[in-house]
Amino acid sequence: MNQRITAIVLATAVVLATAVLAARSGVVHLPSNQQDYEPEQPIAFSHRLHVGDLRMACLYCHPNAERSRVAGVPATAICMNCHRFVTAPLGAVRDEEQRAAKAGQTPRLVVSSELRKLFDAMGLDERLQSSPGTPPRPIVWTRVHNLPDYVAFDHRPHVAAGVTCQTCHGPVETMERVRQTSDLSMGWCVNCHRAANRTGIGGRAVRASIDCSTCHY
Amino acid sequence: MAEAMPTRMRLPLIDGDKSLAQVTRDVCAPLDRRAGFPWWAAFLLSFSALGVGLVAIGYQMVTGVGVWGENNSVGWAFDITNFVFWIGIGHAGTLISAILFLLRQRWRTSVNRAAEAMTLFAVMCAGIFPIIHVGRPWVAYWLLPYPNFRGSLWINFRSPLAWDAFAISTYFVISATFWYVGLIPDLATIRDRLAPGLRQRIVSFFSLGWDGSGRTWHRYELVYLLLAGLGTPLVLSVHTIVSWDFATSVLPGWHATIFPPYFVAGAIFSGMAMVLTLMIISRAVLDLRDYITSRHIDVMCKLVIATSGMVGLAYITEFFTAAYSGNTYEQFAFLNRAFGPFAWAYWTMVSCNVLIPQVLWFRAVRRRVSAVLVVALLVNVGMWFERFVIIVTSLHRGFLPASWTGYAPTIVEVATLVGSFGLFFTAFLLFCRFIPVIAMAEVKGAMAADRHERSGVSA
Amino acid sequence: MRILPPGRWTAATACAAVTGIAAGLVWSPDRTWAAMLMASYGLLGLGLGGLFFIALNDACGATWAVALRRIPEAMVSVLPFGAAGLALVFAIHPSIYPWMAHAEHFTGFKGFWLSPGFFLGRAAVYVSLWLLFATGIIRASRAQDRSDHPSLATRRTALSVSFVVVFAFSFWLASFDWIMSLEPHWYSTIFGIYNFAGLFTSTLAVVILLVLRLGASGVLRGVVRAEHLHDLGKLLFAFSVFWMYIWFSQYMLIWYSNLPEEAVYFVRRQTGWWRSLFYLNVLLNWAVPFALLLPKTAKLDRRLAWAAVVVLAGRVLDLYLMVRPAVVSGGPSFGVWEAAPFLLAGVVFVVVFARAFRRASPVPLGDPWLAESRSYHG
Amino acid sequence: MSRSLVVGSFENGEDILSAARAARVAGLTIVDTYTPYAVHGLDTAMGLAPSRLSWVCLVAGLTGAILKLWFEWWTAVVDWPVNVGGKPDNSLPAFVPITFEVMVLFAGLATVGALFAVARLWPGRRRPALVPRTTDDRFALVIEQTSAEETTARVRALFEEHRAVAVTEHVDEGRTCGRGQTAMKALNVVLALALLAAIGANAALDRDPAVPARDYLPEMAYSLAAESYAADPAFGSGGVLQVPPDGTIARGASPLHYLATPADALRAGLELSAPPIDQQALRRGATLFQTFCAICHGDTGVGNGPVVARGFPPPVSLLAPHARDMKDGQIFHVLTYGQLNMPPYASQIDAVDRWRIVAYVRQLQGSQQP
Repeated sequence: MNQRITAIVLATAVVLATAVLAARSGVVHLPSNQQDYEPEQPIAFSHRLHVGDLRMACLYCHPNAERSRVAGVPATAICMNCHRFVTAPLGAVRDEEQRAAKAGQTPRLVVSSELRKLFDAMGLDERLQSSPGTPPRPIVWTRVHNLPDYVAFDHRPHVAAGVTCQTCHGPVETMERVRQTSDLSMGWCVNCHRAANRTGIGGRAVRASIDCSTCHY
Repeated sequence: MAEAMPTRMRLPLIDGDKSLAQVTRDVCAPLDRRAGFPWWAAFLLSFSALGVGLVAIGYQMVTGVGVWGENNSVGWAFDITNFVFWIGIGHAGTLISAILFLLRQRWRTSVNRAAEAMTLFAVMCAGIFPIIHVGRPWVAYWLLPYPNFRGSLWINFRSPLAWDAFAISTYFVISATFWYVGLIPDLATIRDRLAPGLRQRIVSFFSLGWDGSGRTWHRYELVYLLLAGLGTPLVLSVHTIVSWDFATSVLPGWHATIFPPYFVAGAIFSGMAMVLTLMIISRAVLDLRDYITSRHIDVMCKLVIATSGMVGLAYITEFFTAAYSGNTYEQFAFLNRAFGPFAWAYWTMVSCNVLIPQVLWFRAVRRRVSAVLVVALLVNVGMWFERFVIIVTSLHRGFLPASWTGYAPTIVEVATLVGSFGLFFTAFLLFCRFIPVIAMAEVKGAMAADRHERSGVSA
Repeated sequence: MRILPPGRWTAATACAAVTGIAAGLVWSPDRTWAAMLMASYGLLGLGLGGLFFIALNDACGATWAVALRRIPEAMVSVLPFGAAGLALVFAIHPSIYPWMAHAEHFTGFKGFWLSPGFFLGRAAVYVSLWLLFATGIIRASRAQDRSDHPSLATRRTALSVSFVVVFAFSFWLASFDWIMSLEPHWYSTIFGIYNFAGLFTSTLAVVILLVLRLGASGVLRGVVRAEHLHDLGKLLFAFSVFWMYIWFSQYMLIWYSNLPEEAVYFVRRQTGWWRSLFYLNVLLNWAVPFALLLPKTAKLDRRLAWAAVVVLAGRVLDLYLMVRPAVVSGGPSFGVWEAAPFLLAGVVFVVVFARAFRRASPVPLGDPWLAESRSYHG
Repeated sequence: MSRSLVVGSFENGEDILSAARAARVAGLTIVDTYTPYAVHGLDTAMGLAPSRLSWVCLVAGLTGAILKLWFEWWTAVVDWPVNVGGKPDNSLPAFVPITFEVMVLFAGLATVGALFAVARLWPGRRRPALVPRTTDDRFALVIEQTSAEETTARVRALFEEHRAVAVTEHVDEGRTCGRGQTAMKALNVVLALALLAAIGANAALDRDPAVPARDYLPEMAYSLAAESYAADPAFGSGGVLQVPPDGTIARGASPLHYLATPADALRAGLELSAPPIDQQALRRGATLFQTFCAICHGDTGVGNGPVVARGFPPPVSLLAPHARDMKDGQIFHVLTYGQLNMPPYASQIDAVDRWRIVAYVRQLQGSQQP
């Protein structure tokens, strides 16, 4: 009798645990599948702000996507296109201006902590002046989308064919921190190629190869 | 008048007029007693050889396949030679257990268990080489189709290498099944003889509660027959597919339509030679001379000479057809075999496979066990060289003279081959210690039928 | 003993066949000669196959078929007739072989090998060897009826073993010479084995039909047991599969490598209507007999006879596919010109077999294994 | 249900064969026989019907072959057709070998599996032998006593007539008791293990998204070289991407000889002239304008881009007379070298594209009034 009760309890537990497991089966990742990878970056750069709110085009910062294999991380100089002037969130700047007006002083330069990192990398001092003693050094971003070396992926034909950035990189305009939304597996690539061959891209017929040597050579 | 003659003419299957209990006792004797010095000596020797092989494999796994002597032109050499050699050895087991069963050759009962075990061990040895040669053995399972992260990307079913993976794994599984099914009644016999203890429990586990029920025997015999019926085309298919690894190419010396039957004959030839080698040794060591009689050796010698003839005929056919073809590349490939840089390998092959076995035509030679042993060993050597010749001489002189090159095995390759022999003999020695080398139930049945026939009683 | 149909029917069929051939030689010599070649080669194959059947059993020490041995022995008598048919083709219509007509295209070893004198010389050697062994083996077998001296059995075994070796070499070369050289630029190393597979499967089919016929009509009643038929059926089944195996090995390798000089053989046999015949060949020689003979019981009932008949039809088709596309261009056709030589071969086989079978006792009475074969229970 | 059995032991196969035949003739019920080997003819003597296991073999073999053939066709023709050596997608001759192997595999394993199921053979199964030595050298014939009249004596007589060496009586109890409890215990162990496995799997699913997923022997997947933006491990200073030496000219670029000053901008206006632009190039110009310019200048060029709304210093309207009066070359200079608050765009937009933007700006200015 005892054994029977134990059996029933155990069986119920097994069923429950399995049900939970089944519900979460979507998060099972096979080895080498980096889907959902969302690493911390050296600067808390927000794509949501720049792309979502400010409606900047992806190619503004990643212009190489249409003329090179790799889209690349923008040079710090590109950041400085705007951040020569923009050193802190608008609210913080306004607060400082009000405070200065009240106190009858010239407003001080407000620099947010994240942008300070950018200026440091550029070798700029407190007053955003470069000095020979502090040469610029690269910001070591953590790469999110990284294909294995035996895959020869090229951004150019994809951008030229009109594939949107979001097709592979997901809704980056909504992300504070970039996350890999696709698994970037070979099957995922090939299924997209097949679908493109069937339906075309943006109403245009395309011929996306599914031969091995297209990507592996 | 003629009624009495068969009795005089047929030799008995088993010498010594054994009773059933005596058969059990004799066959189980090596299992009951402690291993003696010869066994331990042999075991240590083969185990060290296995160790050498494991070190070599470990070294090449860490370093990469570059430690082999292969090069761009000779991309297959020692490894595939060994692979085909071992697969060939592995053919005699199923030949004896399946084909001879269908042909109702009762003498098979004395040797089939050991021959089948030999098949399994040889296939294991064979598997080592292509699995290492794929470069990354830890992903060797990619050879099998399974839903995967790449598409699903399926294996290329048009590739002879995929055929190989299927053929060899199927062969191993079915041979193991066949062997195990044949073993169940004997395991039950051992179970009932052993005193309670760990060993008895293990044997009991694997004997599946066999009790010799007539109903079970009735089904069992049918299943055994069906397995033999499946095993026969299977054994042919395996070496056929191995031959297709070469013959589907367009390389002169590889692309020949005769390859399938030629390889199968060669495989049976080398397999019979290996069975002879092992049988001659184990009948002496395990004291089974009454079961593996000179009649058995005689019959196997005849099979050796028959298959030697087939292999010889295939050699001549290839040479003749190359001359007849009028294709200069074909002609060159064969002239290069016989007179090129690897002529020594070619003539070793011809001598060991075709010329020397001809001495078995003489009954006097077949009766001298030591002479038979020497011939069998030489056939093993010759058949190894056959694969070496086919693979290396065809590759080292390809269509493009600019890429002509040579080949010499490295120490790692030789050590791996030594290791495969170590594995084979280690496994076989363990088998001799723990499993009856002779199928007791089958021998008992065959003895009964033999006695029945020899007594001249008509059913 | 009713193994021969009434004489006048035989004579009438023979007359019709000869007339057909004669007319064919006038109206459509190419087709008729091609059919003559196939029919003679097929007939010779039955004789040779019968001899090989005996020799193989002797060499293996197999005893089960001893009681039936007089059937293949009598079949051997058709060997010279098949050879005569071939000789006729070689002598009167040698241009069926392109290398005879265009000898200048063939140089080197091929030119030497395929030169008319050497070719005819080789053919003479093969046939003489076969006839020599046939005479020896059959004479030794018949001698046993009169004497039970054990040396006779030993002699037969020695002859049989030697014949197996000789047969392997000579038939392989003969098939290259007589059939493969019809397309002298094409070559396939397995061709000899392929021809052997067809020869032996058809031989087994004929043996089965004769065993059934003679077993039922009384001559061998009580001698032929179910076990014999069962074993013959298994052999037919096995060799039909063997034929398929060899057929596939040749086809697959040539298909896979796709070398132009090899593939042309199958391209020629897979164009137009040839394609259906190409597949029918596999059906008749393998698929149908395989399906018919798969159940254990099938080897003991009418299905065995049907399988044998289908295999024989397959043999004719197989020969047709080997010879005809090489000799006559265009699509397949089968009419009087083709039927007549095969008909004649059939009549010759029946008459010669019947005469030979009557010449000795229907079972080899003196064979020491006869008792074992008769009581054989598998 | 219990039944009583009479068991006769024999010393050889012929005896049990004749005893079984006699028992059948006598109308006795043969429960089973136990023999050390398959006694030829005993199955017929026991009156056993032919086994149907050959059907299992046939059906399993056909199933395997058909499934495999379909699978090969489906993968090679439907799911992922790839050109391999010019072979047709549906390469039937090349599919034959594996189809055959799988047929044999299915048929063999299914037949043996069916044998084990039908004959109730499983690992660890234990059945006490009714008569010892039946796996060695004894042959046992088991007869059931169906009615009272069938006295043991009659069976004994039959056995002894056929040279039985021993005759014993047994009672078959049917199911052994206590087995249910053992089975339940075993089941519980299995269930507990399954539960552990399921919990373990659940725990294994939890993963920190900031940590890359573990890879399994990723040889050749990731470069050993340093990432592009990492500090340079070789030279110690700067990044992996080294700054090109002064005066380097990019491939395909034609250098401009201007300084980033208003004076040079005016000079550029005089010296440079726009290349001919077609409709397609103009469309491209529009796209580039949207990508690089509209962020400040706004979609129409009036200087109301999204960043301006966030407090960025607003640019001058492109429609202003000052801008309209600029020469093409001057606008090109501004795009290349920047002007006032506007940064240079030479690194983001190449020269050809900058001319296209110039053309598009001209079109904007033409289409709208200030």
